[in-house]
Amino acid sequence: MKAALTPALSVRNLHVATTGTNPTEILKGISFDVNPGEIVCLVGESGSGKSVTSLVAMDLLPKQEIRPTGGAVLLNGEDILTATPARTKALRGAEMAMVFQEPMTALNPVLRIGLQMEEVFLAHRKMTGPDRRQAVFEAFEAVQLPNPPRIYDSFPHQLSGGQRQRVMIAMALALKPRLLIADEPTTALDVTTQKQILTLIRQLQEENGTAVLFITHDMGVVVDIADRVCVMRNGEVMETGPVHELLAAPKTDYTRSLLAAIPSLTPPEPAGEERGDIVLEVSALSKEFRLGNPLARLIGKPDHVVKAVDEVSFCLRRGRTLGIVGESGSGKSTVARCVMRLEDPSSGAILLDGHDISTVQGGALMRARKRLQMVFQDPNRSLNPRIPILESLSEGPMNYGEDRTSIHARAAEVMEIVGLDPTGLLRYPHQFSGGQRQRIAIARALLMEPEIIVADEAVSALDVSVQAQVLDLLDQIRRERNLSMLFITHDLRVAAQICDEVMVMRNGRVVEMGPASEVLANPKHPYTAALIDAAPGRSWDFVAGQPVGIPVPS
Amino acid sequence: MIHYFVKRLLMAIPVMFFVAVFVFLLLRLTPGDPAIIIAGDQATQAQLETIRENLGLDEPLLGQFVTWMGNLMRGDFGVSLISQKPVLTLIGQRIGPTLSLALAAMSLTLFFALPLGVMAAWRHGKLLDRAVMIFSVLGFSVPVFVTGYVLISVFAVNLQLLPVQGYRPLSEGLVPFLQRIFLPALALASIYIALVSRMTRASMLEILQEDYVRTARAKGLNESVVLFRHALRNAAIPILTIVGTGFAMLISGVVVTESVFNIPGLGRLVVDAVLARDYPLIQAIILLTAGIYVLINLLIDLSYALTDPRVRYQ
Amino acid sequence: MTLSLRSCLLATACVASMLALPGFTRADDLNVVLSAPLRSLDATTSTARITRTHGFMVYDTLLGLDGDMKVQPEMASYAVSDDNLVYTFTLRDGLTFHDGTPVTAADCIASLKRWADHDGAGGKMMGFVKSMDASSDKEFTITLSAPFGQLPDLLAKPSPIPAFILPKRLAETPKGEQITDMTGSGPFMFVADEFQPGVRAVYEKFDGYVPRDEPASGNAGGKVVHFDRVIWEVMPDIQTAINALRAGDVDYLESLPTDLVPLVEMSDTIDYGVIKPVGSQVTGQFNHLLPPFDDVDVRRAAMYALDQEQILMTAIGNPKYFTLCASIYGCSVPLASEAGSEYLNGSADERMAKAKEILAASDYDGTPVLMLQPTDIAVLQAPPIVAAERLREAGFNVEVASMDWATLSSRRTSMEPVADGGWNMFFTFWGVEGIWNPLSSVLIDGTGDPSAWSGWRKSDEVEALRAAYVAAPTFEEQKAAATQIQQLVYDQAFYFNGGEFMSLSAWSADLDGIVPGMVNQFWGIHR
Amino acid sequence: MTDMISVRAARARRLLALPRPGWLTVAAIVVLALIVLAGAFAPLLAPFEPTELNSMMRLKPADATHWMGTDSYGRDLFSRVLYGARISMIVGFSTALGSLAIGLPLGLIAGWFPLADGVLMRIMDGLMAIPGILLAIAVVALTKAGLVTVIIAIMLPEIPQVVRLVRARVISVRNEAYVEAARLLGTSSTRIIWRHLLPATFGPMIVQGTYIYAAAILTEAALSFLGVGIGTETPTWGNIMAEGRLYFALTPSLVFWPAVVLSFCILSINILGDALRDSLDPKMKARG
Repeated sequence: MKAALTPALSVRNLHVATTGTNPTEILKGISFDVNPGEIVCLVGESGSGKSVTSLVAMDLLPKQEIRPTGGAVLLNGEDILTATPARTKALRGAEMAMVFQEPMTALNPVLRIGLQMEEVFLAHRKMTGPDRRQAVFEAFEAVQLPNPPRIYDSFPHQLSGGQRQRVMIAMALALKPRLLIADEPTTALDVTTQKQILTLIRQLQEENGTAVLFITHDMGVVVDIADRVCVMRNGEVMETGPVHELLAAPKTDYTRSLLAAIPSLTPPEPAGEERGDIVLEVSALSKEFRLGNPLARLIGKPDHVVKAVDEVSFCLRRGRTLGIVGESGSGKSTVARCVMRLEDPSSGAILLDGHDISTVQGGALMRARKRLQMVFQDPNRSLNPRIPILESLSEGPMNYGEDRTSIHARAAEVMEIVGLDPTGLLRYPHQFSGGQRQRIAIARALLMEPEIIVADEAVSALDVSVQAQVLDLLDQIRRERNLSMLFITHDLRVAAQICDEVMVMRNGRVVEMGPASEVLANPKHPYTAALIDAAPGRSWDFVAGQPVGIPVPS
Repeated sequence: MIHYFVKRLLMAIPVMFFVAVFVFLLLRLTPGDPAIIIAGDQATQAQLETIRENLGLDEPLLGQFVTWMGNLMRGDFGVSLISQKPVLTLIGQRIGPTLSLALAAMSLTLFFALPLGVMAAWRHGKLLDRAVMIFSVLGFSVPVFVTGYVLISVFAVNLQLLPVQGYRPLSEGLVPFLQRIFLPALALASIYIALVSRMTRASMLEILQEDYVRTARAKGLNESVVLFRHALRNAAIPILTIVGTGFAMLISGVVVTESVFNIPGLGRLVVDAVLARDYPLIQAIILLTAGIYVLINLLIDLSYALTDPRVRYQ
Repeated sequence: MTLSLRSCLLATACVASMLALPGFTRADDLNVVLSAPLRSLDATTSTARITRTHGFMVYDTLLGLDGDMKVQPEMASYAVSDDNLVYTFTLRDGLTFHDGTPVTAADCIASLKRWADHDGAGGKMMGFVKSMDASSDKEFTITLSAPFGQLPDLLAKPSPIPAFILPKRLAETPKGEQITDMTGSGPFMFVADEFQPGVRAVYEKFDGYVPRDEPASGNAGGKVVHFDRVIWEVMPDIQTAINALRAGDVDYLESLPTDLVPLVEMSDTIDYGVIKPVGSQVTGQFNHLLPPFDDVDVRRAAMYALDQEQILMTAIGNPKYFTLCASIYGCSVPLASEAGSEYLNGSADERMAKAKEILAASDYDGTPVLMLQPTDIAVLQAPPIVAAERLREAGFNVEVASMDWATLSSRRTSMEPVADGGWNMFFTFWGVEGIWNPLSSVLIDGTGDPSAWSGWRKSDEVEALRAAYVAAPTFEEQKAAATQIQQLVYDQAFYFNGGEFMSLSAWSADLDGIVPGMVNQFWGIHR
Repeated sequence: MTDMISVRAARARRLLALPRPGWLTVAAIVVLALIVLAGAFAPLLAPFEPTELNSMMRLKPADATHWMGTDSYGRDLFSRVLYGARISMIVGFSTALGSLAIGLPLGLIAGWFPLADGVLMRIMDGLMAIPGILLAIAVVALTKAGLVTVIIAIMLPEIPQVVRLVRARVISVRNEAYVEAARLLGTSSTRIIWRHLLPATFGPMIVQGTYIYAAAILTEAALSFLGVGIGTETPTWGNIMAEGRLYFALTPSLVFWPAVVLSFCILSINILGDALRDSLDPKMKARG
């Protein structure tokens, strides 16, 4: 036992509850340690209490709303919960530091990077101006930021997301704290950037011997970075253990189900080569955006033309699923929105059963829309919060003249199809969970009896276990009703599971297209290969419960 | 910048044209007769006819409008019907006190409202927050003239600390100027403090939820640095906006305040002009205040660039 | 447009901030707060009291009325021929205009012509004038076609438009056009540069003015000026004005509401009193053209219902400062009489009973009476309200329409039906100096002429008596005519005479020598 | 995705705990209710007719008969203040309702139809550029002083504010996924406006309505002060104060009482508006 070693962070039976007359417990007595030189991953789905844990450790809880009610949080043996605000303020930034999820919003947009960086030194060290500047440059170099003086003079919006996250890491590690808390630091980044940042954190942690508490929902990231794992659920620690032990032999059902829900990167064998008719053909579709907001005109800048979609062509056959994958800004969502005519394409044709719908209006558009339905990314926003879901569901059929009784009957039917209780029809969206709402959104699309469903990141906002269920539902519906599906996602694992064909996009152009099994297994294009390579947790086979490459024992 | 400025000025033209047409029609289609004011109320019909003819008030409306617009284009705002002085001269005499009063009120407002709003947001939900908010809503709830009377009777009549009325231009010395501008500015600011501190609080509350505020705190910064360096600058845009749109409110306060404190400013000029049906004068003042409003809002839009670098470079 | 607007804005802002108004109060300045803003300067066209006051500052008149309302020589002395047809005026020595040119007979003739163009009584006088001729620079004659005994009174009268003398070049300004050049020969010079319409007017002592030797009395006598400058200000809030007077910011308050007398009574440093020897008559005007007041019985019923004391008590408050009397010419003037007092005597209740009785007997069918009420003239706010209450009690159907004075003044000229912007009744007040004889009072104009003053009364008898008054050679005969007119005015219910109230002024106790007059006068007064 | 959501949700729960509004809100509601009741039942509560003159009883101090004293016409101040509540409530309510009723459709049109937006908003900019009080003074002074005129005059400058608010709300909701979803379901523009946009504007409109309500009462008082308000025969708080200001130094109660009642009224409306805003603020609403 390493009994002599004081943990950098030791959480002991921590209880946290909301304030107010009717307090609810958010953390129900959790305990774990983070030792120096160790990366501990705190894994859990939304509502598990993992972020609250990190805020307690930093003494950053909004105390009017949430406050610790028991236990201890020891930083190098010193209890943060009982320390004075002045003391925790002195510790923050110096002894414990934090990197947040959103690099876009975690830096102050109106202050120069240099100043924000210098503040760390100003707050905790007595240094002269030039020394401080020098220290900032060194910190930037340590996180491999190019041209530190330029970064120093920049404002946050002038840096890329990855650069900003590097600045955040530089800021956190500037004073060589004993503990670094990283709260989903790569969730908002594209996979390729994510991989770089993970590597950087690992590297710096090894150099400085820092203890890292790494919070994530992504098992893939856990595989890539953790020494030990701590699985949380509903404010409780389910189990703790070294990463490979825990992944290979999870002790609790919850962990097991969590692991089972992770889609495999390897697509299943293609289910037959049944080539149905082409229901949707898109040819040479382009969409240009003119970025000319008044603020840009403020500095006399001419309108900036962005080609979001550039000459994209593809076919969708009956009963098949075409996946469009790509990183943010690749134009994949714009393709979907153009197909749905939520955006008007700049050029190109969209043939629905041979009829071009790229410019139709009025009745023709209305007829086309009935055959095409969409499932949006965020189920919280795609349902009108002010009306009962029955109203949302029947809106479409009513528009096409169906009478109420028949709609109600069908709505109840469809509710059952998507796995919801028809009695819930009179409830409001906020009375459902995120996964349920996505099912309702799917039900709404189904009621229109479309031929094609366009799913735009339809599972990205969902927790991994829910995600798996919704994917199954979509796939099942597609098969049963012989629907075609256009499935837009950034997640290669999801694409691998649901798509028959995959189209990889980058900067508005198609880089590679083909059957999923081929594209994902043997990428021809280097970009596709890089994407696959960057997918987190590639080294672990979640299905087999062992590292990739070890032959499956028969 | 220049390009944007010019573009915005061009956009203001239809706005100002609408104002011009609106005001012109409002004045001409409503009853009232400047000739009576000139002739006095003991004048007979015959005396009035003579004067009306002389003022050109018997011409058709469209003709009057075209003449007026034509003159406006040449920068000629016309001559007051009543005093026969050029309208611009009259406004020139009166705009100084009004601007001084408005600026003084605005300075007092910012001096009180920003710290109050920041403190209230910082202590959100606590006693201090409640106190600041009640205090500011109270300022909003008492009519300006009542505030004015109370201030006069306390500070000027009873304590005799300050003059009871009047205005002295800054050119006659800072002390007399400040002595006389302070109470009216305070009375006027009382509404405005309420408005700006509420907006500051609301904007700060929102900003304090931002991730970068948490980042700043995570760096171990002092709360004052967090509030004023990190939060307030980001909260500035809504505050600036309310300062701009509040201009209209400032004018309405000015009209009443000027009466109570006997300040010879635009507010009284316009009330007098309306009561006297001095058409060219009313038209000019309303056009002018509308112009100032448009201009202030333009300046505020431009000032966004100073508070937010994204605006400057994007 | 926007650009020019902006440049104007900037320019005016700069000018305003640089413009150093020499506003410091000096010991030899007299700071006066007037009750109405001075905006219109042309005292030869305007009947506004404030403009008239301004006129007496910058202009002088040929003749003046002394404190006893006797005609006295002012700029000139006059002689009448035996046949009462030729008046000879001789200008006194030392009269010069502010621009340095001497006052000549030609200036006077031109001025009288302009005056007669604009003043009602003056116009009437011109009907008798055959010619006006200058016999020398100092002397001119007015030749009449028939005797017109009122001539000296008219030239001396202070209301509604006094016969001011101005330079010929200005006096020849076309009729109706306003004069903006304030050159006169009065004891004060107007400082045009410092004039802020509605706010401030500044007068400098005219060093070239040679006062008469007699002591000042009324608007006659020696106008000796003791201040270098007289500064008029307007304070929109009377409270502020009294505060300013108490604080010593100003020296003289033209008008002090009687209700506020207790405020200045407490102070040792402030005196107050009645400066204007005659008061003002509150008048309720009926519109004789429209029902219900086109019926004399209905008008008479209304007259019985209305009550002088209630109206004045509410509007003025203190009985010390108002007088109840029947005289339509003012309570204390030579022509005052008790004719028609039967309409006013008796208790309010008795008269109310009478009013109800007459109204019931009349053809009144419940037609609503539209009463106009001004909201911005303090004294006139109350009478319509009080009157409306009384009329309702008597059985009238009354609607009160509130409006600002400008609107009211405009509306009262409308002869249209009520629905088209007409009216039935409104209240105003008249300085007694404007109505003290049948010739000048437009309230008793019985011509029914559309150009007559609002109300459009029609009575040939009254008109005949007015002509008789003008032609009457002796005061006794004049008074007899005036008394008969008064009785007829009541019998026909021309208008309601609401009684007379006095105006109070307040001033710093260190001031002395204030000359009572029909307008506030700033000669004689000294510290 | 992160459990910051649970933090936010906790905050939302706390703020949405409507069953326990602060004591301040309760006090505000009580004060407002009292004023509304006083206005509504003024004829029953008032010891005197508000217009009953008595030239012998002018400017009397408070006593057992006249609880707040009498004004310069000898009218009972207490009765007038009671009746004043009635007029002020009518002015506030009609102005708020009127400006919302006019501003709402215009805002919906501007927000939904880009073509109409340009013209409409320029007009609104123009209307907004004219300082409200100048517009109100002009409208009242130039037409006919009366309740309806005053309400219109006060309402006019409020309309652009409502239009802007509704338009901003429509534009933000217009791009919500649920509105796009409705378009995909073949819902027509009018129906989208009616079903999805209109209800989304109600919250902010109610809040704005309370502020207009308060502002209208204040503006009415200011107009009366300047002598261009509702006819003086009608007792409004503004009229009472405007008439009483002459006697402020001698009989301050003429200004004091209406001012106190008015201030309490405005204070309560504002507090209520703030409470409504906090509970209707979409940011405060639970999303998860």
